Amino acid sequence: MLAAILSLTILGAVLGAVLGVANRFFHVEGNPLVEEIEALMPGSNCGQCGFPGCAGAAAAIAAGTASPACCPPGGRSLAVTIAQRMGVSLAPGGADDPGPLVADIDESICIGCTRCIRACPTDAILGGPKQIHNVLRDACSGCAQCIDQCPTEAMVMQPVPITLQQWFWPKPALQG
Amino acid sequence: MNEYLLLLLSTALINNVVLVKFLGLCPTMGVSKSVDAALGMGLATTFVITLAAAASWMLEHWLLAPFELGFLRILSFILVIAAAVQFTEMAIRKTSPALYESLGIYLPLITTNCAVLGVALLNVQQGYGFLKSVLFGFGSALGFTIVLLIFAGLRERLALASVPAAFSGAPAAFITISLLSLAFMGFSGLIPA
Amino acid sequence: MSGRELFMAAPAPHAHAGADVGRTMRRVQLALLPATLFGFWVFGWPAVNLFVITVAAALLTEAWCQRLRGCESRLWDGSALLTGWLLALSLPPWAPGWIGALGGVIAIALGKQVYGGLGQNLFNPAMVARVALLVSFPVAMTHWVAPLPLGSAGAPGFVEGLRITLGSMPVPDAVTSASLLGHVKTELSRGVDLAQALDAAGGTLSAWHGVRAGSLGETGALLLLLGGLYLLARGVIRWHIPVGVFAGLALPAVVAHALDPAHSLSATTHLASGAVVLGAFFIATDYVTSPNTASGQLLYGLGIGLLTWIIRSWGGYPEGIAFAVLLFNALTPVIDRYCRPRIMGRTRRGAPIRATQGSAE
Amino acid sequence: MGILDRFLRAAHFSGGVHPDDHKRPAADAPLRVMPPPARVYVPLVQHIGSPARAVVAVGDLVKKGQRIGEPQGAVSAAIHAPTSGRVVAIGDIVAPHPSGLPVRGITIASDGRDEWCELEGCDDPFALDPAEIGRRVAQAGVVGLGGAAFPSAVKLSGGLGARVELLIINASECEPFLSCDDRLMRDRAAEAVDGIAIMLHATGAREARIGIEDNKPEAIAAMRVAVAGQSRIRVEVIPTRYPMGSEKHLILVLTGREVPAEGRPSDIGVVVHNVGTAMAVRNAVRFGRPLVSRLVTVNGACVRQPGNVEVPIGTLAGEVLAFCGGLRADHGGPARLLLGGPMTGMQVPTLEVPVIKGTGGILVLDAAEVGEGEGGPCIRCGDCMRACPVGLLPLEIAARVRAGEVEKAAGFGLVDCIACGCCAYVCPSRIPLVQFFHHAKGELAARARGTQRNETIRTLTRAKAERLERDERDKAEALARRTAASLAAATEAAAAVEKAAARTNEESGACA
Repeated sequence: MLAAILSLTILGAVLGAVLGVANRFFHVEGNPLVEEIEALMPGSNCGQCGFPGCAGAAAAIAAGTASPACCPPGGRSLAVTIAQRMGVSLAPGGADDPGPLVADIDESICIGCTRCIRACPTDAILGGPKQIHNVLRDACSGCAQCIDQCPTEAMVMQPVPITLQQWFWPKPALQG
Repeated sequence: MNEYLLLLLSTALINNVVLVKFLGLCPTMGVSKSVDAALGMGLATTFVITLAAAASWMLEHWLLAPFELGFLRILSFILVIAAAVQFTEMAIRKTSPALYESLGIYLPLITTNCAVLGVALLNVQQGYGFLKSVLFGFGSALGFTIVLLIFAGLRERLALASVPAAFSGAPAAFITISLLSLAFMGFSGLIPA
Repeated sequence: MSGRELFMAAPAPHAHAGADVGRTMRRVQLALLPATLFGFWVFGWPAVNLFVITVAAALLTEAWCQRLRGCESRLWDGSALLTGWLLALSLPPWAPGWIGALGGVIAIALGKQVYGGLGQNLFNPAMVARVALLVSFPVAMTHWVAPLPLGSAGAPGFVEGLRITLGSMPVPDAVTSASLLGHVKTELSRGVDLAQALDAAGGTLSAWHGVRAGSLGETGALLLLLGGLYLLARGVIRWHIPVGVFAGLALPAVVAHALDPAHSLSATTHLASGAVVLGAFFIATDYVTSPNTASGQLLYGLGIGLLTWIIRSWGGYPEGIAFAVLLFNALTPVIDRYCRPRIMGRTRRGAPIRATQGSAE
Repeated sequence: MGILDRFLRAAHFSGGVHPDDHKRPAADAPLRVMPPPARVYVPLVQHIGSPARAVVAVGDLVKKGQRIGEPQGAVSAAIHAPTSGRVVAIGDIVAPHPSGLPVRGITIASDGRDEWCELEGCDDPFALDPAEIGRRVAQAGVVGLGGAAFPSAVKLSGGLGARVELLIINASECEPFLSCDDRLMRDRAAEAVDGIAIMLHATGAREARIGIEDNKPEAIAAMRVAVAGQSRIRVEVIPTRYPMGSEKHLILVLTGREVPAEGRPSDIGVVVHNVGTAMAVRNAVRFGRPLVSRLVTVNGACVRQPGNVEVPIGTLAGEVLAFCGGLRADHGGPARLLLGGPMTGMQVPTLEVPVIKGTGGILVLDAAEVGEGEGGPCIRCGDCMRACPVGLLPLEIAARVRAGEVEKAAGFGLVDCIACGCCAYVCPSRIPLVQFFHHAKGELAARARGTQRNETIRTLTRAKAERLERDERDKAEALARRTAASLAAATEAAAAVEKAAARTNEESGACA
């Protein structure tokens, strides 16, 4: 009995010591994944994902509680990049995926109040007081923070129109 | 020399740990979705099995047998295996974070890979010497890695096939591994037991 | 003649060479026909019955599975017919009908349709069925009969043949024979020398003209060779796999026979016996389950040949080509992974080649 | 140059296919010149690179050859009026493209006079500086006429920054049905060779080789006669095999050297121009004539009078077909309308699309020529792999694209695919392999754009956040300054008050 207790204790102690030393040797600082993912996010903290800011979303994605595709402004390309980095597979985008949305201004009802300009985190809206505003499509992150600001509902989110240079063949219908 | 070679061949192919003895099926099904991950898992398991085979031999012959502690065998073997797995896990996390992530939960679960404990216990049962024990462990692990690799290759192709909904995923994988097992039966009788 | 939506959108190319899957299947079947008819002649009515039952089972299973899946029927593309056909050729000619029927079901259901049908399977369906039958029913699957050509004395008539196939009449003992490989294996395991064993068999087992015991379609090796050459000439198959199989089997056999003629068969005997020719030209070359590249195919063929020789020489089974094919089917994805063609402008490893500025030529 | 030599050359690239060429009788019909139609529709982008900017307004009168579109950016091309008349619209027209999407273009109503504007010619191009030739070619809006429509001036005058040793003239015309280069060489061999000589001078290459497939004996004969006096220009007969006209394959066959992947021919000192381009360069340099028309092969079983036609740029395909006698209704009617050849050409949704600089053919094929048939699943026969002239595994790439694994497909060499169509041409299951590859390439490009966009947005967000922070800080500082100042003032004031009070007290005390 004593031999059994003693031997197991010694065994445990020796192995524990070895692992302790190994832990010193192979120590890994923090979780680099969260920082890496956060660096990929748009950083506009728009909150469309339901997390408090991009940092929160990055932490949730790294922890596996949020999908890599949870960021609407980042769109498919961001989702794919993150999924690749994490080594997980992404649910294929459905046919109803309209692609990224960007803000658009109905010029006939814009009153030039500049509220949207102040709300825009990327300075994607041009225009001055009492002038009709305009959205720079390339700079719009699609965060939709301007939509609620507009007093006349002139702001709408719309899919980016496909141009000739960007068009490509759809995937052939499944066979077999 | 010939004897050792035959032992290696026999454990790796003819008495394959996965397809003939049906040990270690959990990681075989779990980590066979990509060839790269399968290779990583195979190498990690090879390391653990070989180490565990050596350590368990020492434990058996220097501790358990002299003090007649045979009843502690499983307990102490698991202890050694768990320590080896912990060590491997730390090492992989440090050296290859990508592999660490792709292996996920299956890395710590090498501890519960019955092939590892099975090999250690079979060594005792067969009464192998030290060198043979290590070789038996290594051969088994080699067999495990080979099957994992082949199976991962097959599953990568399976992922591209239009498998009927009722069979997609695990069912098709199980049928595939059973057919693979059928193919391995061709090795039977190669070396008289 | 104007207006939109006149022409359906389709990507280039807007031309086609005209090849189709059905044509390939028909050519393979044509190549198999002489050897099959020869098998019918050598083994008589029971063989015909077995063939019909096996092929019918394969076709019915295919139709049933396609119906279950609710996809459009591709029953007549010839692939299920070919699978059943190849399976029938690999069975003992007087095997009971239920063996053929079960084999047909296993081949199509487990070997093919589980994976999604044509082109999706990982293993050769006919060989899956053959190995499954061999492992499950070793007695029935190694019950060989001596050749009793149609019309010869003692050959069963149509009714007798039907009764043999349906199992209501036992196969007469006098007819029972052994295949050459099985005979050699038994004798060697009893410690009998090879020369004696072959002498005792009296040469009838290894007759080159194919009137010998063996499975339904394998005995007419010369006719199979002819069919294989036709497939090569037609471009249906390429030479790499058959040559690989023959070389992989013959080379070690030559060496072993030179070292120990008393216990190892000569290369010619190896090549002419069993299902090597059938396997090399018609089974190992199955597109779906073999590697694509020339180097991969050669490797795959060599592996099958070598493994067949190993199993025949030392294994528990007298014939190993079915196991070897299945095993290398499993290795095909791995082979494909490492044997890839070189991409133009790149090295074999995939890096762009270095530009060498200078005069042309 | 014996048979053995030819055989060795053919062995240089593996793969490729031998489709029925269907070139005759269209190639043998005499060249016709089409008069300008009532209206031309000239897209502002007919080339690889940035679109041109319109420099005319609606209502302007233009002469033939007058510049109406200014190139923008380093890789772009000028656009000229194909005939004289009045600009009636500047806006969207249907692009000659399978998507049927609109493209910005200029519509000109012809005045029927077809008057040239004033042109700046040159009697001795060989006295010109190569850079000047490049400038004139750019002025004339010349682009590669083989189909890709890359601005020629960029390739001509060392724009790629590498020394050119060898000029290869691509006259292989490997696409079935097309014969415009063949016809050009038969009818205008001397002019084409003059153009080649000018190009040779401009590029500074030592020699030029004209690669012609051996199925065009008349063109070979005509070109041999035309180059007779030229020591530095050679006609090379090459075997007929598709895709011989692919730049990299032609170079391989003519020089035995491979262009590095992801690289350009200039990396190995070679530049390739189409023979039609040589003609356009001659016109541009000798006569100052911009590229306002081109030879177009009108062919296919459904065309009444197949042949080659010189067509003003901007003419609608339907009008060209009408000029060739219209369409036949037999053969089961037209199955496909193509711009370009059947292997790489584009199917367009309507006849109302304009001919542009890169349009080498207008084909109306019937069902038999298209070879329509029923498709099926991949049986892994490997025919596509053997047909691929680049050494790819089309079946593996397509399987991965089908499963949505575009990155893995890229790992199989998707970027090296030249979209020649050989794989789909031989596929017994008729899998639309090329469409899979186009889709995957588009998807990858879209993702790259998305990543770039995300990066831009991230930078902008950070910039604005920083600006706001700075504003905030500035404001706070200003406030602090103001407070400090007012505080000081207040203290001073308080001190003064106190002093005053003290004084008062003193005074009062003194009084007391």
